Amino acid sequence: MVQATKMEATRAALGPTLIKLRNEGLDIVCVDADLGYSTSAVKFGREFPERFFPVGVAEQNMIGVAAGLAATGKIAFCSSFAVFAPGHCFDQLRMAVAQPKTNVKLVASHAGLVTGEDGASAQSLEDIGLMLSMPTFNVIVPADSVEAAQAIEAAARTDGPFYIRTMRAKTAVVHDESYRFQLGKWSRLREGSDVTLIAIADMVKVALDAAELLSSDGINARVLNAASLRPLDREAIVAAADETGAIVTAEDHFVHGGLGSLVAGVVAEEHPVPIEFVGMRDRYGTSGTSEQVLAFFNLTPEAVAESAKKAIDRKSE
Amino acid sequence: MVQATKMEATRAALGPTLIKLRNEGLDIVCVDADLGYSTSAVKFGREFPERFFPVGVAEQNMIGVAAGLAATGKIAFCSSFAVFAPGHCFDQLRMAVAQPKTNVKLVASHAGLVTGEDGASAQSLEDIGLMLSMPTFNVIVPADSVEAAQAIEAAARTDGPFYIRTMRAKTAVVHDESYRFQLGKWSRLREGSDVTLIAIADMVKVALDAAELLSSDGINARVLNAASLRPLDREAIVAAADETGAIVTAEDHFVHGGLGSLVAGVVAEEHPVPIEFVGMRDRYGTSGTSEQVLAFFNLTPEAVAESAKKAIDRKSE
Amino acid sequence: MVATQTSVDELKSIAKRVRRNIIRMVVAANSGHPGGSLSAADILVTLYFRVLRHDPKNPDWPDRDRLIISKGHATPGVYGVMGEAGYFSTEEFDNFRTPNALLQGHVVMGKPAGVEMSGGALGMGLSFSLGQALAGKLDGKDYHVFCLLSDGDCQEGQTWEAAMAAGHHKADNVTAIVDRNHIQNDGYSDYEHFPDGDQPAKPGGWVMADNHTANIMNLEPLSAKWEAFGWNVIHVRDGHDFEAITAALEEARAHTGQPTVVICETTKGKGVSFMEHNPDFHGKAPDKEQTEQAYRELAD
Amino acid sequence: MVATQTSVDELKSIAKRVRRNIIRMVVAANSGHPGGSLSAADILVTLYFRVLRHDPKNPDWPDRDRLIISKGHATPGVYGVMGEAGYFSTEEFDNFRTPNALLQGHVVMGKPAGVEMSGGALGMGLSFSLGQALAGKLDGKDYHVFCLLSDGDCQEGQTWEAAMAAGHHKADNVTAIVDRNHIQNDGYSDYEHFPDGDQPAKPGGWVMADNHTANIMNLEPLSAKWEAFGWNVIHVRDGHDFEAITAALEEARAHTGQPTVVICETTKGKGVSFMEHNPDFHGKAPDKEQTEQAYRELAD
Ligand SMILES: Cc1ncc(C[n+]2csc(CCOP(=O)(O)OP(=O)(O)O)c2C)c(N)n1
Ligand SMILES: Cc1ncc(C[n+]2csc(CCOP(=O)(O)OP(=O)(O)O)c2C)c(N)n1
Ligand SMILES: [Mg+2]
Ligand SMILES: [Mg+2]
Repeated sequence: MVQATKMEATRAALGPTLIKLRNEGLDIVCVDADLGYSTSAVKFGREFPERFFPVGVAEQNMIGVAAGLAATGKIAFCSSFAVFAPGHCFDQLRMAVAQPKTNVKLVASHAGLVTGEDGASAQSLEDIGLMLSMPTFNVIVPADSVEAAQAIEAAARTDGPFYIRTMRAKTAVVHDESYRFQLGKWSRLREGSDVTLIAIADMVKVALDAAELLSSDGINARVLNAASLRPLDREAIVAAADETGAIVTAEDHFVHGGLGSLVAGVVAEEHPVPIEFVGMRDRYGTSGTSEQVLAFFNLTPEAVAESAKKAIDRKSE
Repeated sequence: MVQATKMEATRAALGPTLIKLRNEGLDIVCVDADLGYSTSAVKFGREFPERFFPVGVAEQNMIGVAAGLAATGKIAFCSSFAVFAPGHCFDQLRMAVAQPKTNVKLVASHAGLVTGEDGASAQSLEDIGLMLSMPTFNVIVPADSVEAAQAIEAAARTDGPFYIRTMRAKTAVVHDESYRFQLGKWSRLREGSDVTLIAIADMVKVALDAAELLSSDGINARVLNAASLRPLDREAIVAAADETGAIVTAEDHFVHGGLGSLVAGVVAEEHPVPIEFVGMRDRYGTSGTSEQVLAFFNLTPEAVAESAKKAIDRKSE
Repeated sequence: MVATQTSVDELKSIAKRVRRNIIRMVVAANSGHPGGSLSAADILVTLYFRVLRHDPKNPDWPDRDRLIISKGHATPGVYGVMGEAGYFSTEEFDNFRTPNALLQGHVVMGKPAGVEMSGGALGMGLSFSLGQALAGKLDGKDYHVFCLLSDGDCQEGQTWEAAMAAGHHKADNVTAIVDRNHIQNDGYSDYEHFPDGDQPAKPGGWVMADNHTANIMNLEPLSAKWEAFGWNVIHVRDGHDFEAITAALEEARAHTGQPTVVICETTKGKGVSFMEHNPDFHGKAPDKEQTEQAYRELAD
Repeated sequence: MVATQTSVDELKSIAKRVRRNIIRMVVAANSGHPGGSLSAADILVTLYFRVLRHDPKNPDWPDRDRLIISKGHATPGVYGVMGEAGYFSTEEFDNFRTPNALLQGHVVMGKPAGVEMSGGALGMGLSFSLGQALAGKLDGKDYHVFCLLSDGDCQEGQTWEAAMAAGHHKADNVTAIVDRNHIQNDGYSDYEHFPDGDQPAKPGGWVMADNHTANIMNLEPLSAKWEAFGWNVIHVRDGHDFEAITAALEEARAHTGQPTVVICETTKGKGVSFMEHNPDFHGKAPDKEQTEQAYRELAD
């Protein structure tokens, strides 16, 4: 297994980053629907009370209020759990943010199965699909806390709607401090020519571990961190198809509508090659610790490695 | 162009079909959020007032009330425009219907660009993606009024969550009365071996017209009506890839998350071939008559035929 | 630019023009929403020609009052008055609801300039208005935010989320205006249009012989609802009386410590006899003969 | 099976066991929501051991009363009492929140049998309850539907959509019960826990030094809100007083012509001193030492 120096929750990047950016003079405001304690947004509220607006447990209103604030020229952040925003306020995001392109940044935490013990209702496996269905939204899924802070800063400094998906559980820090997040550019965390593993969020570390497993079988796997889902790094996908001829996608999310669909779409249009999809499909989650749940649903290095071998075998098709 | 004998709006099938089924003894109830006049659901309400529950303009409540009714053993129908249900009540569909698999049937009309004059806000281009993100939902997109009535009946007679997407505009009747809708089975409306055109809803007629255009260029296009998106007809997709080697998907919906993503996913897993996607991508709709808007966004027989030629050219890749 | 003190006679003649604009647009497009446009016309005319601090030549003026149209389908009314106020060339009326036209079917933020929010989905306007109001307080600006709501808007839960939050934040720079015409898409909101004898035993609404629904969702006691959510309530018994509307809106602007709602009792389809109180014209254009009659009734 | 006339002494001892069950579950899972489970425990005990017409051996009995848990995170409380009532083996407590366990983190319909609705997202219970109530009327059944709501539930717009519709449909076979503990995820709902001097000038909530938010979203006047939405309101000043809860729920069941809401003033974390009024224990398990103390305080 790749040794991670640090474990940190990506959700913890929100409050401190907003404080830093406000201190640098950005006109940031923050709307909160009773989850700011969990998303770390309240830290911003403590520093800048006049810029922090609690609205109670009311996600629809949260988005509308944020859009109204943004329409006056402010950079309006809001946060919730990924299962409630977009899920509980989809139409508000569509009408008040996506269509008019208001400057709203939704940072949703507690995404994916790794949310853990609360179980199926709390495990968002569809938020990426919902957000990608709004074509004007930038959609970013940071792999670790380093990237999360940079993505939040990029969102604040770039005009227009942003969705940033963070995690509750501590996850491995896979980038060092020299890493620079770029919109529309995927980082290549490992070179390889036999197959490409494309992963997001907590599955990036899983993919890196899978690549280690594969290398002991003499297989060289390229590993891409697909943090920027919109704008998409089409070139990285085409290069993966051209240069490695087989692809595995890995996501803590439903395959349909998520990373898997994105990659499949580009590959079908540009260079058809076999793809194996690791992710959730026909069912919802279950309770358990992050580790238990990922193992339960086979989102493991072993499963990714197995899929890679299958994809490689299928090259001759 | 293929001559259509009749033009009929698929939305008009709802009320009469529910009346018929209730008269046959099915324990149907209907919840309405102030669009039953437009979806034709009020016809059922006129016949069976005690089984019709208006809740005002409140889609979230509509879904919750329907789920509660269903939990007592009833077959609970509700209807709205596709842009409001699922859009305005996604979390309610997920929690009160999809996760517990309550016997709720959502029939959403006014889907797609063909909704027309009301413009971008009213043109649902994401509802299929939202509904497919709930794995326990059956998702049906009837191509014409004949199929719509049969799909509604199948939904009523099959336990579990159903989404049926209908249209405001009158669309060509492409099936004759002998047609029998089957869950998970796509109808093959035209034989062909050079390329397969897979289409839904109003785009089925467009695909048939495209096939006519292609045939005058000596190209034989197979045409599939992909009405049953879940359960999916994987076999039909694999056969298309195997036997025709090139595919075009056509939908009045965003490609990502919709029919395009579904087909691309199966093809990538089973038999990679070139696919061209006709549908909406990076922007929302605009006002206009159905015809104007489809032409404006290039959802036309000519565009589908063009894409088919491109896909065929790419077979050699 | 501060709103002018337009006389009632002038307002009346502007409102007539606006109503003709409404007919012109829905006829040109052969679609659109005349009923709720006509019911709101006099409110809109009062706002644009008496109450709003605005400048049609400088629609992005940061100190302008905001008007948020929550009932975003009422575009013929909104464009009809904005055109009269000089926001765009009235020739645009004839391109209403065509591809990429300036005047889209439902309101679109900034298109034409001066439209503050995109709409078409009910229930969203008050949240957006609250955001603008909170920004105004934060920025130390004295603009006021008005939000036009319909019956249906008041049935959406989001409106009550926003109402609760506006009360909680003591957003006294927001005024909600309810165009209370008691008719919506499926038919009649409540018993307003029915003699007592017509009320059947079944509570909660029923479908009539003409397929319209009666008693869809009663909002009464509407004043008590807003009060319980922390709002100052002003009830305007005739939502077509310019002086009454003006007085209520000025009082609303002046009220401090809590937001104000102005509930205007209106007539759906107001000014065109066959559209008045008629759910059929919620979202339908008149035919040729009806159009001629409408223009006759709306002549100066 | 009709609910038994359990004595107050018995109820007290059951409630103690339920509270110990709550601690047992959150400790076993090292996660979960003790605060809102403890605040609702006495309401739940009263329901299951006095008020509800139910049969733990026949959980699908069509004529049973329904209890819908809208605050679906309060599973330790719900399972804690259902286990005592005999719906499942209490050994299941130790598998709380593990993969595929019978006792999932948030309520899941039918798992264990007797749980009526899936939850975890606030604001959804009352709509579902209304659906069950309308079905009961249609089927000529006399069961009653109870719905347990939290502070947060009352902030979600959907609850007000459902409240409006229940009033409109005169669904007198629904009773909403509000577990009004004035504490939610981020901190304190309102000024309830603050001496006057602590109220700063800024309205609408602020974050305190410990990162908890004060005055998140005041629901008062809560009774007036429900009344304005067409409900009969009963206020229970001590939501831990079994006789008061019983009386209110029986009155609610008997009330005709409109639905009833029973607003129970409760203490979040009730029964475990360091959890009482403490937002930290909304969604966190106690550590080892705290656990021992909790068990000491909850001993018979
Ligand atoms: C969220 C949402 N649901 C449904 C609709 C469809 N719809 C358009 S107008 C309307 C009702 C119109 O009645 P009302 O709200 O009273 O407006 P007015 O009478 O002022 O025109 C409905 C239900 C919508 N626009 N938004
Ligand atoms: C729709 C929705 N938004 C956010 C949450 C996250 N959440 C879980 S519990 C809670 C607040 C809990 O406070 P309250 O509702 O008062 O419950 P109680 O005090 O009775 O435990 C929140 C915001 C949720 N469960 N559902
Ligand atoms: Mg109305
Ligand atoms: Mg509480």
